Amino acid sequence: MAARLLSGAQLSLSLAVLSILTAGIPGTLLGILAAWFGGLTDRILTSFADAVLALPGLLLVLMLAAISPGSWWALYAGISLTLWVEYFRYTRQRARITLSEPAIEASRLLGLPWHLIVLRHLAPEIGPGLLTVAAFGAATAVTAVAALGFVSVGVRPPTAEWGVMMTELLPYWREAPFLILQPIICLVVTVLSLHLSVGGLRKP
Amino acid sequence: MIVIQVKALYVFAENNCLLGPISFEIQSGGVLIVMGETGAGKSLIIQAILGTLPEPLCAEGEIFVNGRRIDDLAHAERTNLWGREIACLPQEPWCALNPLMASWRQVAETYRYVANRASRAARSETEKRFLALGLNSAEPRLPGQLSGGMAQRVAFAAATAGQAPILLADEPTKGLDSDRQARVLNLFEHERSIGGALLTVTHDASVAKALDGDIIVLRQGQVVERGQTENVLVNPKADYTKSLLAADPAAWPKAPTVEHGEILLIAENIAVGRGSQILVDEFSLTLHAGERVAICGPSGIGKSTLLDTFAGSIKPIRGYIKRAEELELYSVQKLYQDPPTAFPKYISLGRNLRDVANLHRVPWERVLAYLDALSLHQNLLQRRADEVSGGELQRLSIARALTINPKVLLADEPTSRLDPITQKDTLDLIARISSTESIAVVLVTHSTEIAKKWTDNIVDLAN
Amino acid sequence: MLKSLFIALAQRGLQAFFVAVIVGVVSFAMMQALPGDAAFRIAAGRYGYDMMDAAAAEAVRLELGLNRPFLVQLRDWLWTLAQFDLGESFVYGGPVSQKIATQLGFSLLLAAGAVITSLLFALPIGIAAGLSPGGVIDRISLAVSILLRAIPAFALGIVLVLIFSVQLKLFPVAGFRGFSYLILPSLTLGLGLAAVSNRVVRDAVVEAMSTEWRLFARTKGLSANVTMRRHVLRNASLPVVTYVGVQMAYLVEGVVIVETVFAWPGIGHALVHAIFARDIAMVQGTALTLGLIYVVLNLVIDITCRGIDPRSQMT
Amino acid sequence: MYIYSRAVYFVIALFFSTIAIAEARKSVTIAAPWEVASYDPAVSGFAIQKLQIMENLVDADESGKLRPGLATSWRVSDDALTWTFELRDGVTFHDGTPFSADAAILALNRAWQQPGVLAKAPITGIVKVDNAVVFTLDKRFSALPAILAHATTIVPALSAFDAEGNPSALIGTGPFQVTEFTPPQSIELVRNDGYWGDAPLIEAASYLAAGRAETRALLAESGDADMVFTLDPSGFSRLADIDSVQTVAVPIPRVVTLKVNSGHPFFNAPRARQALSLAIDRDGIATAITRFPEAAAGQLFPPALNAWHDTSLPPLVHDMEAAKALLTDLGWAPGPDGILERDGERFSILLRTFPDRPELPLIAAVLQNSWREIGIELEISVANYSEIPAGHQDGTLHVALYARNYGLTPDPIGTVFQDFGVGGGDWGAMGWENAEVAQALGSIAATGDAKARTEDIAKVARVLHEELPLIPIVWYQHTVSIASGLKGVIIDPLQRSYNLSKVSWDE
Repeated sequence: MAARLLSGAQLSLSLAVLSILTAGIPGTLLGILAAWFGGLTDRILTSFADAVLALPGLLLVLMLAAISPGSWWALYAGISLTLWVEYFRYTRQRARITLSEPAIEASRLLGLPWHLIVLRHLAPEIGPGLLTVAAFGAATAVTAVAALGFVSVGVRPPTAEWGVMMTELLPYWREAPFLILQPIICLVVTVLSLHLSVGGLRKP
Repeated sequence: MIVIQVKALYVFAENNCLLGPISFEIQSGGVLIVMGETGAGKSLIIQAILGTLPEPLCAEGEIFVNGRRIDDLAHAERTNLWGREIACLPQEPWCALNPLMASWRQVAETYRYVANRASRAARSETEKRFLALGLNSAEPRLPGQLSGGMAQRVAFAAATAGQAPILLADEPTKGLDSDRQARVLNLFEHERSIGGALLTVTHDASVAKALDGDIIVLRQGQVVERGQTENVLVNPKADYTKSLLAADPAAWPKAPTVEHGEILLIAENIAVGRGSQILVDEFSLTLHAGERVAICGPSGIGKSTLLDTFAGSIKPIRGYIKRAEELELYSVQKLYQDPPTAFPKYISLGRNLRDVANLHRVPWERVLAYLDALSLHQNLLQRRADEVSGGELQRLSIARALTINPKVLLADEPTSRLDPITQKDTLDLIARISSTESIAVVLVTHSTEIAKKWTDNIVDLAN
Repeated sequence: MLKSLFIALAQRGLQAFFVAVIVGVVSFAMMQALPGDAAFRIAAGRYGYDMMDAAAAEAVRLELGLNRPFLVQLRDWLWTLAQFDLGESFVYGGPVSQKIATQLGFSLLLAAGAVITSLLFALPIGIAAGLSPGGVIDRISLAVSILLRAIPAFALGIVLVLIFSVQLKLFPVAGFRGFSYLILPSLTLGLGLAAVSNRVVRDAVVEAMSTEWRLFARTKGLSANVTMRRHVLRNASLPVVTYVGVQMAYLVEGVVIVETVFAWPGIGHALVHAIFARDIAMVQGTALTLGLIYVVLNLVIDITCRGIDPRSQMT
Repeated sequence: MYIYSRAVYFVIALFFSTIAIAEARKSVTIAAPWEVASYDPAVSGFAIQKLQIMENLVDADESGKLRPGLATSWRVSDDALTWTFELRDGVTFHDGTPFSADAAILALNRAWQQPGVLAKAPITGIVKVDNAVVFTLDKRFSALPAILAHATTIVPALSAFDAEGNPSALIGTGPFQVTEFTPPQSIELVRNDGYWGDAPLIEAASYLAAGRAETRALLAESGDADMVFTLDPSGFSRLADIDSVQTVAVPIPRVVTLKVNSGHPFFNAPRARQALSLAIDRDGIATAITRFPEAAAGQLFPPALNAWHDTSLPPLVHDMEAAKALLTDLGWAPGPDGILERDGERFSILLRTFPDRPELPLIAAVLQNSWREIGIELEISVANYSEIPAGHQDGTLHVALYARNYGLTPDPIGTVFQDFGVGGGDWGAMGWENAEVAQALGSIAATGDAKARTEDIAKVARVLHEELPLIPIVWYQHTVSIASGLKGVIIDPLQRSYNLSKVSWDE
C-alpha cells in the first residue's frame, strides 16, 4: 500500500514538474514576447491563448486522453498544452506593466541592451509571481491526473495512481475507511502544500 | 464664538511622538493654516480631529467642537459628527470620489442621507449647487472624466452639502494650476463668510497668503512658529519658515539667462498624440545647446506626449524632428516626474549606474565625481531606489544622465513630487548644469509660476 | 459606447471561432491518431464486446467512409463543421446536436445550482470576513477555504454522498428525478467554487473598505450601512463578477467530473462516455458545446461588468 | 450537539422523504451499469428488451426454453429452408397502433442489414405472408427461433421511426411503456394496461444507469434503487450484511477466457496450451478477484448453459510441475534469466485485454506472475477491446483475455458456431481447426433432432476441453441486490429480462 501510494506520488509529481517545465518555459517566453512587441504579435498570441482558455483545461486533457487512453504522455501533453496559458497570461500582463514604466524608457535611452532589461527589470518583477503560477499549475496538474484516473480516462490500473486507487478502494469504504482515505489524504496534502508554499489562495 | 478648540494634542506611533504638543482654536468665520513640508505631520492633525488615524497611531489631548468634548466619544458618536459638524475636504479628490458613480449622485447622496432631504429635493439642491460651482456640465460624468479642478469642486460640494460649520482641508490645492487654486480659495472665502471655520493644511505659501488668518508652521511634528498670517509670512522669525517661504516659486530669484550654442534639434510643425488621437498640433521648436525651454499647460494637454516625441519614444503623427549630426544616439536623456519609477526596482542604484558606465565605457571614477559634484554620498549606491529620498533620487538620475554626456535633457515635471525646498534646489541644479555643461533642457511643468522664474523661453500649450 | 460593445462581441466571436477550429482539428486528429483501426474502435463502441467483430467493423468503415483518402476526410470533416453540422453520433446514431440539446439543459441546471450554492456561501462569509480582516471569521474562512480548495471535486462528492445519502439518507445518491437530486451535486461543485470566491469577495471588500473614496463617503456623513450599500458592495461586486467569469472554466471542468460521480445526465458525463466509446463525433460536439458555452457565459459576464462599471461605456 | 444534529436531520428528512414513502410501494427502481443512449434496437435493444418495453417474436424462459412471444407459433418447411412465424392477433403498440406483420418485417429487415446475430444467419429473405413472417434460408439453420429471441430483433412500432427511417421513439408492445427517456441515464416507465399478456403488478418503474460500481452499491444501500444489477465483489459482500436488502448471485453463461493464437509456433501444440492452462490458479482467481470460489471454470461452458455443460468432463486443474514438464517435452529449456528458450527464441508473449471489466487487468496480472514461474514472460497491454478482433484479423495476436457470453441467444449454437466453426472467430478460436468439431457444429446448427444434438454437443465440449483453443478461467456470477419486501423477483441468467412484470411489493 505504502509503495503504491509512493509510486502514485512519484507519478503525479513527476508529471507536475515536467509540465511546469514544458508549459512554463514557452508560456513565459511567449508572454514576454507578446508584451515586448505588442501590436499584431500580441494580438495573435492573445487570441490563441484565449481560445485555449475557452477549452477548460480538463477538456483538452480529456480529448488527448481519448487519443491514447491510459497513456502517460497524453495526460502530460494535455496538461502542458493547457497550463502554458496561465504562464502566458500572467507574464504578459506583468511584463506589459513593467515595460510601460519610465524605468524601461530610461534604460532604452541610456542604451541598455534588451538582455539587461530582461535581467534587471523583468526577471525580478515576474519571478516571484511565476513561482506562484507554477505551484498552482502543479496543483492543477496533480488534481487533473487524479480526477482523470478516478473517472477511468486517465492512467489505467494496475498502475498505481491516486485517482485510480480511490476508484479501487472506494468499495471498501465501510469495511476499511482508512484505505480510501489514504490516497485522498495524499492528494489533499500535496495540493495543500503546493498552495500553502506560495501563500494560500492568493492568485497572482 | 469658538467653534473648534484643540488642547495639547499629541499623536504617537507606539512610543514615538509624531506630532505635538499642539493647541489652537478657531472662531466662527476664522481660518487656521498649518504649513509645513511633506512629512511634517500636518495631515495627522486632521485625522486626529476626525478620529481616522490609521491603526498603530493614537492621539492624546482634548478636542472640543462647539464646546463639546469629542475625543473621548465612542466611535459611532464620533462618526455621527462627520458631515454634520465637521466636513473634510480630501487631499486627492480623484481618489476620494467613487470611480463608478456619476458626480451628481455623489453630491446628491449627501443631501439625501446627511441633510435628510427627499430624493427629489436632494436632486434639485445638487443641480443648484453644481450650477453655483460652475459644474453644470460635470453632472453625469464619472470622476475619471473630471479635470483636477472640477473633481476638487465636486468633492467640495459633496463634503459641504451637510452644512457642517467646520471644514478641514488637506492640501486643497495640490496639483492645481494657479487659476484653479484661486477658485478653490474663493470657495473657502465663501464658507467663511457664512460663518464656517476652516482648518487647512498645506505646503504652499501662496495658499497661506491668499487666506488671511492664523498660521502654524510645523516641522517634524513640532510647532516652529505661529501667529497671524500677515506677520508670519512677511516677517518670519524661524529659519525654517524663511526657507519654506523662499521655496515658494513666487519668491524665487529669476534664473540667469545664458547664451545659446549651436542648434541641436528642430521640430517643424509636428503633430503629436497617442494612437491616432492628436493632442498637440502644429508645434515648432528649435533647440540650441545650453538653452532652457519650459513647456507648461494644464494636465492632459499633451505636454508629456510632446516630450516623449522629442525623446524618440513615439513618432510624430505629422511633421518631422531633425536632429543635429553631432547629436548621438544617447545624447537625449530624460528626467521623470516620479524619480523612483525611473530606476530598476529590484537592484541597487550602484548596479544600475555600473551597467550604464560599463556599457558606455565610462570610468567609474568619473561617475563618482559626478555624484560628488551633486553632493550625493557614495553609500547611497548600495541602496535600492525605494530606500532613497525623492530629492536625492532625482539628483541621482541627473548624475546618471550626465555620465554619458547628454546634449539634451528632457525633464517631465521633475520636481512635482518633491517638497518645496527640495524642488527649488533641484530646479536650480538643473539650470546650473544646463549652463555649465551646455546642455539644452526642456522642462515640462504645470506651474506657470515656476516656468516664469526658471526661463524666459516658455511655451504655454494652453494658448 | 456601442463601438466598445461591438469590440467586446467581436473579441468573443473570434475566441469562439478559434475554439471551433481547435476542437475540430483535435477531433479529427483523434480520429486519425486512434491506435489501431478506427473502424474497429467505433464498432466496439457501438455494438459492445459481445456483438462486435470484424464484420461489424467493415460495416462501420463503409458507413462512415473511413476508406476514403485522408485529405478528402479532413476536407469533408471541416466542411460539415463549417455548416454548423455536428454530424451523427458514431455509436448511437442520430444527430449529435439532438443528443446535446437534451443533455445541455441538465448541465446548465447543475451549473446554475452550483453557482447559486457557491454564492449562498461565498457572499455572506466573504463580506463578513472582509469587514473585519484578520478577525475570527476571516481566519476560519481562510483555513476552511484553503482546505476545501485542496480537496478535488470528486473526493468531496464521495464524502458528501457517504454522509448525506448513505448515513443520513437525506438526499438521493445519483441520477436525476427531481429537485432533491440537484442538491448534492450542486453542493459538491458549489463548495469548490465558494472556496475561492469567498476569498475573492473578501479581498474585494477589504480593498473597497480601505479606499479613500470609502473613507470620504463616511466623512461626508453617510452612515456605515449606506456607505456599505451604495459604495462598498457595488464596487466590490466588480472584481467578484469578473472572477465568476474565471470560475466558469472550473465549473465546466467540475461538471465533467461531478456528473460522472453522480450519474447526472448532462453533457460532461456524455463527454466522458463518448471518450470511452470512441464516439469522436460526440466528443467533438460536446467539447465544442462546452467551449462555446464558456465563451457565451464570459460574454454575459463582460456585459454584466459593463452594466456595473459605467467607465467601460464611456470609452 | 448530538441532539441538535438529530433534530435537524429529522426535520430535513421529514421534508424530503414523505413524498417518496407515499409513492415507494407502487413502483420499482432498477439501477444497472448499462447506459441507454439510443432508440435503435441494434444499439440499445438489450436494455429495451430487459425493461419489457418491446418484445420479440420468440420469447424464452429462464432456462433458455423457447416460448411464444409476438409470434404464436412457428414451423419449418420439409427442406428446412423456409420458416414461417404466425403473428399474434389483437396486440397493440403503446401508442394504440395495431401490431402487424409490417412492423415485424421492418424491424427484422433492419436487424438483418446491420451487424448482429441476424446478419450471421444464412438468411436470403424476410417477407410477409398474410399475418405471418416468412424467412427463407440458403442453409439449414435450426437456431433461427432462438435468434429471434435476441435483443436486436425486438419489434418497435412503425411510428417509432422518423421520416428518414431512423428510430426516434421507444414504442413497443411490452407490459411497460416509456413516459420519459433521458438518454443515457434514465428511463421512466408505467404499466401498459392494454398489455396482451399478464399485466404487471406494479404501476410504474424506472431505470437508472450508473456506470460506477460503488455508486450502484450506494444506491442499493441508501434505498434509492430497489434492484441493483452487477455489484462489485466488495459492494456485494457489504450489502449482504444489510437487513434492508437481499443479495443474489446467479451463474450466467459468461466466461472469462484466454484466447490463444494456436497458429503461433509457441502454441500450435495442444500440449503447449495445456501447459498454459495448468499454470492458472483458477481457484485463487475465483476466490480473490471475482470472489465466488465455486465459479472457477472447470470447463468452457458454465453450468448455466445446462445443455452444453458436461458434468462428465474432468475439471481443469492447477499443476505447475505438470505444466513445466509439458513445456520441457516441447523442447523449451530455461534460459539464464529463468525464461524458457527454444532454438534461440525466448518464450515472451503479449497479452491483450481491456479495462471495461475491471477484473480483467487484475486477472492478467495474476497470469503474469503464475506464468513467470513456469518460465513464460508475459507482457500485458490493457487497451480498447477492439484490439482483440483486430489482432485476430491481422494475425498479430498472441493471447487475449476477455469475457465471452455464450448466452446471447437462448440457444448458444450461433455463438459457438461462429467461435469454433471453420476458420475460428474474432472472439473464438484462432489458427485452430478441428474437422470433427466443425462437422458436429454444422449438424447442431442444421437439425432439430434432440438426440443427435446432445451427442454432437458432448463431442464439441470434449474436444474443446482437450484441445483448449480457448482456455477458460472463471465463470461469471450475476450479482443482484433486491430490496426486502419486493416479491416475485426472477433473475434471468440469460439476462433477457428483469421480469419486472412479475414483481410486487409486500403489503
